[in-house]
Amino acid sequence: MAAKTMTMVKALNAGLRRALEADAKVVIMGEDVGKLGGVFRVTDGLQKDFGENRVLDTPLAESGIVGTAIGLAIRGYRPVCEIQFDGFVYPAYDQIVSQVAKMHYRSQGKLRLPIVIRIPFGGGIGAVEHHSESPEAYFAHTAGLKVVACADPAEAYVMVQQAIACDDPVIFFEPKRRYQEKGEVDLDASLDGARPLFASRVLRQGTDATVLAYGPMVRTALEAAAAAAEDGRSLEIIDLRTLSPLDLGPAYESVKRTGRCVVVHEAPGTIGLGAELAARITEECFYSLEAPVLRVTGYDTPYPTARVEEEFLPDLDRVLDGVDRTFGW
Amino acid sequence: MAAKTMTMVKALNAGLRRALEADAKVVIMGEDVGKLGGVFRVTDGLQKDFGENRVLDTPLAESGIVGTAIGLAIRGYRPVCEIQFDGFVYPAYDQIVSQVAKMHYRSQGKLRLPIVIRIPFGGGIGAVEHHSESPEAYFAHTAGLKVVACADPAEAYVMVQQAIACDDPVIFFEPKRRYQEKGEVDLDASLDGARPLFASRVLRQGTDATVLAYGPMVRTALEAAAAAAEDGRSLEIIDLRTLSPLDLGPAYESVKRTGRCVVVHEAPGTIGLGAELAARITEECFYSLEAPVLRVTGYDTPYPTARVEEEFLPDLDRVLDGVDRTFGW
Amino acid sequence: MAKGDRGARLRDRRTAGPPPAEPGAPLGDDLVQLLTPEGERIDRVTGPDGVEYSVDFSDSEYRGLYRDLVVVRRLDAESTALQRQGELGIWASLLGQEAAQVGSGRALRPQDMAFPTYREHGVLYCRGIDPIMPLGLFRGVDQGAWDPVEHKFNMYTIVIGAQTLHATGYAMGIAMDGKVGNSDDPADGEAVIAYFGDGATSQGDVNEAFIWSSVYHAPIVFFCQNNQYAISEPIERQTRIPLYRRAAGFGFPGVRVDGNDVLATYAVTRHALDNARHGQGPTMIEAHTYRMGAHTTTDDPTRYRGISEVEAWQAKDPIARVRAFLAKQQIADAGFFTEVDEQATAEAMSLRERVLAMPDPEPVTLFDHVFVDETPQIRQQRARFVEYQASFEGSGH
Amino acid sequence: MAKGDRGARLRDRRTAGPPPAEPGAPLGDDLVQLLTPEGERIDRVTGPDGVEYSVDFSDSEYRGLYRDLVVVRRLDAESTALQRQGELGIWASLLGQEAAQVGSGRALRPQDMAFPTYREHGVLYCRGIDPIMPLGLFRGVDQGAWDPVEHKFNMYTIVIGAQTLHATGYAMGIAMDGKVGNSDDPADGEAVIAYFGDGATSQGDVNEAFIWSSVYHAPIVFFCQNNQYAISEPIERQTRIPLYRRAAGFGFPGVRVDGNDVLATYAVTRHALDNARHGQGPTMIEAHTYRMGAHTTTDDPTRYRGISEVEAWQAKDPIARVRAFLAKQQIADAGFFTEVDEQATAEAMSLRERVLAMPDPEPVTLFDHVFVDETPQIRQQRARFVEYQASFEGSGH
Ligand SMILES: Cc1ncc(C[n+]2csc(CCOP(=O)(O)OP(=O)(O)O)c2C)c(N)n1
Ligand SMILES: Cc1ncc(C[n+]2csc(CCOP(=O)(O)OP(=O)(O)O)c2C)c(N)n1
Ligand SMILES: [Mg+2]
Ligand SMILES: [Mg+2]
Repeated sequence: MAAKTMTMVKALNAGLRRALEADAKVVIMGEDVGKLGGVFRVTDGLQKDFGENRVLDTPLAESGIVGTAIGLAIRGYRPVCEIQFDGFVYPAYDQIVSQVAKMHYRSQGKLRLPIVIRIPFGGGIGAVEHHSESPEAYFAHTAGLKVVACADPAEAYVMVQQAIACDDPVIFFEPKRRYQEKGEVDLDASLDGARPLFASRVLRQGTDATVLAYGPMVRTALEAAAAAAEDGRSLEIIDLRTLSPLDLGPAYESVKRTGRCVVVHEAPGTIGLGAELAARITEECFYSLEAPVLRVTGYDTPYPTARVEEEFLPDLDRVLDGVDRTFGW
Repeated sequence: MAAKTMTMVKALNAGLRRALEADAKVVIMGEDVGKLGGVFRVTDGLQKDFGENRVLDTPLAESGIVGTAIGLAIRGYRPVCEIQFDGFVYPAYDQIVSQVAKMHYRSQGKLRLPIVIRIPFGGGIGAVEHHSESPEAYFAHTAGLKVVACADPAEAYVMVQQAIACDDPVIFFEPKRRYQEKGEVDLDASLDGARPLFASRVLRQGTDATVLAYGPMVRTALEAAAAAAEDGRSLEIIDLRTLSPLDLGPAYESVKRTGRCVVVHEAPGTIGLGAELAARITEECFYSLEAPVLRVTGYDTPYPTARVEEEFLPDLDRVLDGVDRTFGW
Repeated sequence: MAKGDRGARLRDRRTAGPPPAEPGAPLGDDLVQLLTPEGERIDRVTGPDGVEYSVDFSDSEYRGLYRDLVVVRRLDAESTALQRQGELGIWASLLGQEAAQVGSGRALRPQDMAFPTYREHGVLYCRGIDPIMPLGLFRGVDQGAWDPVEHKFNMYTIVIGAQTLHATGYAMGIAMDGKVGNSDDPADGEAVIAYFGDGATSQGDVNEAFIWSSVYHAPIVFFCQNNQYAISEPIERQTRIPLYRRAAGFGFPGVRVDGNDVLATYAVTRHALDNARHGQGPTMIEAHTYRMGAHTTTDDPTRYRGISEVEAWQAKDPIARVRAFLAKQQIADAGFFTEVDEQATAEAMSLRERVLAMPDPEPVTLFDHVFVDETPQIRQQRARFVEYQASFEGSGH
Repeated sequence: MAKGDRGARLRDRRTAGPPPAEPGAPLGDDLVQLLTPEGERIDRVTGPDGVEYSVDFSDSEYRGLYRDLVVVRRLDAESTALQRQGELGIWASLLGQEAAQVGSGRALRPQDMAFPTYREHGVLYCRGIDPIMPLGLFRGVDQGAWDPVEHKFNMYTIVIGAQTLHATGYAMGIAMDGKVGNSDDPADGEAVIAYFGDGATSQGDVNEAFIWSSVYHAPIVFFCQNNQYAISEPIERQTRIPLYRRAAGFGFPGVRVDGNDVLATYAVTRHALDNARHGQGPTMIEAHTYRMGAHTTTDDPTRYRGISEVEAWQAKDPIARVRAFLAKQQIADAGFFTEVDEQATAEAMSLRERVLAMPDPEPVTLFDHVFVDETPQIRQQRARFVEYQASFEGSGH
């Protein structure tokens, strides 16, 4: 077994490489993904090894990237599009919500669009505007799309391969602030034995309150749990992994035990994922809840300038504050 | 007083006319809004009376419409953009969420973008695909935008003028299935005395359960209340009017009395407005709720073909079923 | 800067609106035509692209084109009638655009792939597809529901311009598959045709499709039916110069053809498609034509255009000129024309019958095919829906 | 179809990729140049648009342009240094593009409005704006925060191409205000300049801006700095032919100017702007230049381009040629050059000092200016934030 310690960027790169090897129909396309290997180097070396017909440096236009990916998919390809930063996916929004999400449905199943759209998302990297957005709710609200977010290198490695193997379109969110964090990755891991792509996972068991997170906030939630443990409070941490469809079985089970739930994400709170999670958990666990499900999220402002972003983003303290508030209800 | 019975289309037309008269900086722009008067005739006769410099038939591209509206706003104009149908707003999505929503913030208040984007929305008119969407959550989740929906002619007449007078960008949703329904409109009504744009209203008082709705579902909710009354059940109906910011004071007050709440909209349920309403009401009224806030919404499928749309859309029966379920909890 | 006619120029400038444009200029030297409105054959003509165009049809092929034209017009008229009678929710008529569609549709080779808008019923017919296929969409019983790959004809696309990028991606795939430029054999090599309207040329997507196609040298023909209107807006709202000239700025040829001339349209399209399949890259064709009817059955064109304009185009009718040509050249006789009309009527009646018989979908099918791999969420919503529906049973609801 | 060199053509076709293109072709007849890299003045030159270009500067004006060039390069270098030292989060250097920016920036008249990308520090300087203005954005203490109308210089726009539509709308507003085409007086009439890169030309928005401007005959100049790269992608990934030719397809003139020649850039831009203000509609200018440095400070250009290419462009340096010209013509002496360097250093040092002194924003300000008319929701979130922050006070947190 080839378990190696590597960054999420390297793990994604290895996952993409394996997908390119596994299926000749897989093509990677996007801005700067070829010679440069992507601005984050996720596709580093892939064009060199697989050629310009498999890894395409495209003209600079996101609607064009996704629109031509649709055509390639109709032709039988499995395009993996890279959107350079979260804030630049919007020019492709029409192609994604009106075409990618709907063509299988409109064709009554005759057309399949196995397209993956990779989006580095979230803040915390000190970037300028449009480089730290969390647009996942825009996609998870859209019927016909599947939406996932990975949280660590091992997960990234497997999930990106699963997303490419999936016959439905997948919006694949990568927590860019975690790109350089390292973890153990089993490069020989078979996809067969792996946890399904559209399943959540309990990352840490606990008894006092349940914390739901995904993407970049998973680590934050784990840190909060460690800190809480020192204070004698036991938090159960669930990594959602799949944002659409949601897989809330483990969350329901957990909240029914703990009676308290806090949901964490970077995106603004209003009509974010957290709203849906709160609504569903309340429906399912109504008689178990000791307090309403509370949300610890970004504020309802545009993403602020870098020097104050740490105040905008949920951190360990704000997660603990949220937990405290459920206890003080 | 010039109270007249008229359709919502005519009321909107009268409201736009008054806005054009009141402020020479108001310009109307969109596809077919000039000579044709819009595909729904909302702008009928306005180009004839105000000229081609005030009512612009634009090239066929929504990003262009909104993008140039931004430039006109920087120049001091107050553009009112018409998007022909809900499903065609997505090509303009980037300009709306990355530019319209953020420029005031980015400029620290130095720039104002008093832009109104009118969108006929929702289903129930037997149209082909892309003509029956309910994209309001995409906008209400976006910080920096204000979002409203009108429900009847009198409201439409006043609200469209208020939106144009508002110094912030407003996404103005018009329930197209209600366009031809008639109501009393006071054409002399002064804006000063009017209910503020960003306020909800209690449309019918009741004691057993609270129903929240907006746009096309307001009438449906009222019909449900009438039917429920026959069965001896008293529903309080609240028309949200403003989707962002939300004005939930009246809803909280109501739910604290009734203990039960049902939220109704056409858009798919997952991460729709209803999720946010459920989450907030649960937070605010936790100890008053006899049952979780329930949602009666479109399903998590693409908008279906016309011949089955009535099954997709919430109707009187489904609202009552939702109410029943809160009683059966 | 010339200082000559200053007074006149100053007057012009003061109007904020644009000075007179010429995008709709009807018959210039730049228009490829092989059959005049009067039915005169022009043997060969050199296009603005320097290519010499001609056709070499047998009599029976000429008759076949006439047959196509008449049938697609008749089927279209039937669909309009069906809409009027409430059997279709809406209909987008091709009236006036028959030659543009038949000419280009017949120019396709079997292996070619077409990406239509919502108006290409004539192209669909020429692909040998049952004309009932798209009617489910207009009736509201489905949203297309056919297999684009099987029919080599994509589903109709309503979002203006979106399909041009799909077409481009598909054409890139042809090149990636090595199915372009391998020989001069027309049976070897595939090409794509993307249909769009004059209004569509203003969409960013269409221009991005031009860029992608040019950069990747994709085997694609951009076929723009300039029917002079985007709903109510005349072509001047989209462009100041003839549309076909747009192409040169993107690095590939543009040709303007008389879109009411089925022969010229065929010649130009076939040439462009074969060029594409042989590795010469994209071409844009502007088929200069006219939407004789309303935009769709919900539209009222009297609000925005005069009868005299429509009449002027009536004189350029795409079918009358072929009929005149066939008669004058004695390629067809009265018996033939009658037979064609009868065939057209028969096809129309068959269409009508089958449309009337189209069943409404079962409501529960609205949950089908959201995904290839259905989610538990959809399964649950379907189950609840079934249960809810069942709760009304027997209640007379 | 020519059947001549079939073998060669077949070989070409088989590669799915595009055959050799010429978009980056450096010095063709179509390039307007008034000052050679060696510092030779060309008196007048006729552009591909048929216009004769020349400049008529006094010695002191020539010296002024040199001063601008040197200062903006020096300020840019200082900003790069500040980024390296951690004082800026990122920096987008204009190195190599000084002439394109100073030439066009000085061509603007006071009443004109500019819409920059994120790289137009040189234009900003020429507008008389304090160069510190955009540094808040790069430092991360604000997101622009200036008044575009007051400075006649829009905020920097990072979303590629979006600003070209804003510029077009503003230009439409000028026309609607009757501020175009009223006389030949250059002080009368306003014009807009929209900056964008070679990569940006692929965005739908930019092409829509071309369409809108053409249709509305808007007083706008599209100024494309073709610096040969969009991050790592060479110009061949965006176009097959020279970019300036894109304009003709939209119905307005396109000109390619040597963007490393401040004189030619000035002449071409001024002509286009005056044309625009006098009611002649839009022009596209392609300033042919080179990004000598990295895309931004986070980029590593050695991954995608060779040193020899960079060296070839080094020989076309925009400043060296002006200096050579000034010296040869004895318009300036050693003392002048020294003085300019000193001024540049002084301005750079002042910039540095003031950047270091830029305070971080108060966290609570993140709630400010979401709306003109603040919502109760924002007020409540701010209040809770303040309360939450206060809860840490004294806790040493
Ligand atoms: C993105 C988008 N915006 C608006 C519409 C509404 N709409 C439908 S057809 C049409 C006009 C299309 O004109 P053109 O491209 O010339 O095609 P034609 O209908 O004339 O064949 C418009 C504006 C749409 N379908 N899609
Ligand atoms: C819509 C969008 N997509 C992607 C990016 C990321 N990005 C920033 S600069 C850039 C390259 C721009 O190239 P060009 O237009 O040539 O301008 P230059 O940087 O060379 O001045 C890219 C892809 C972006 N800012 N906006
Ligand atoms: Mg048209
Ligand atoms: Mg560039």
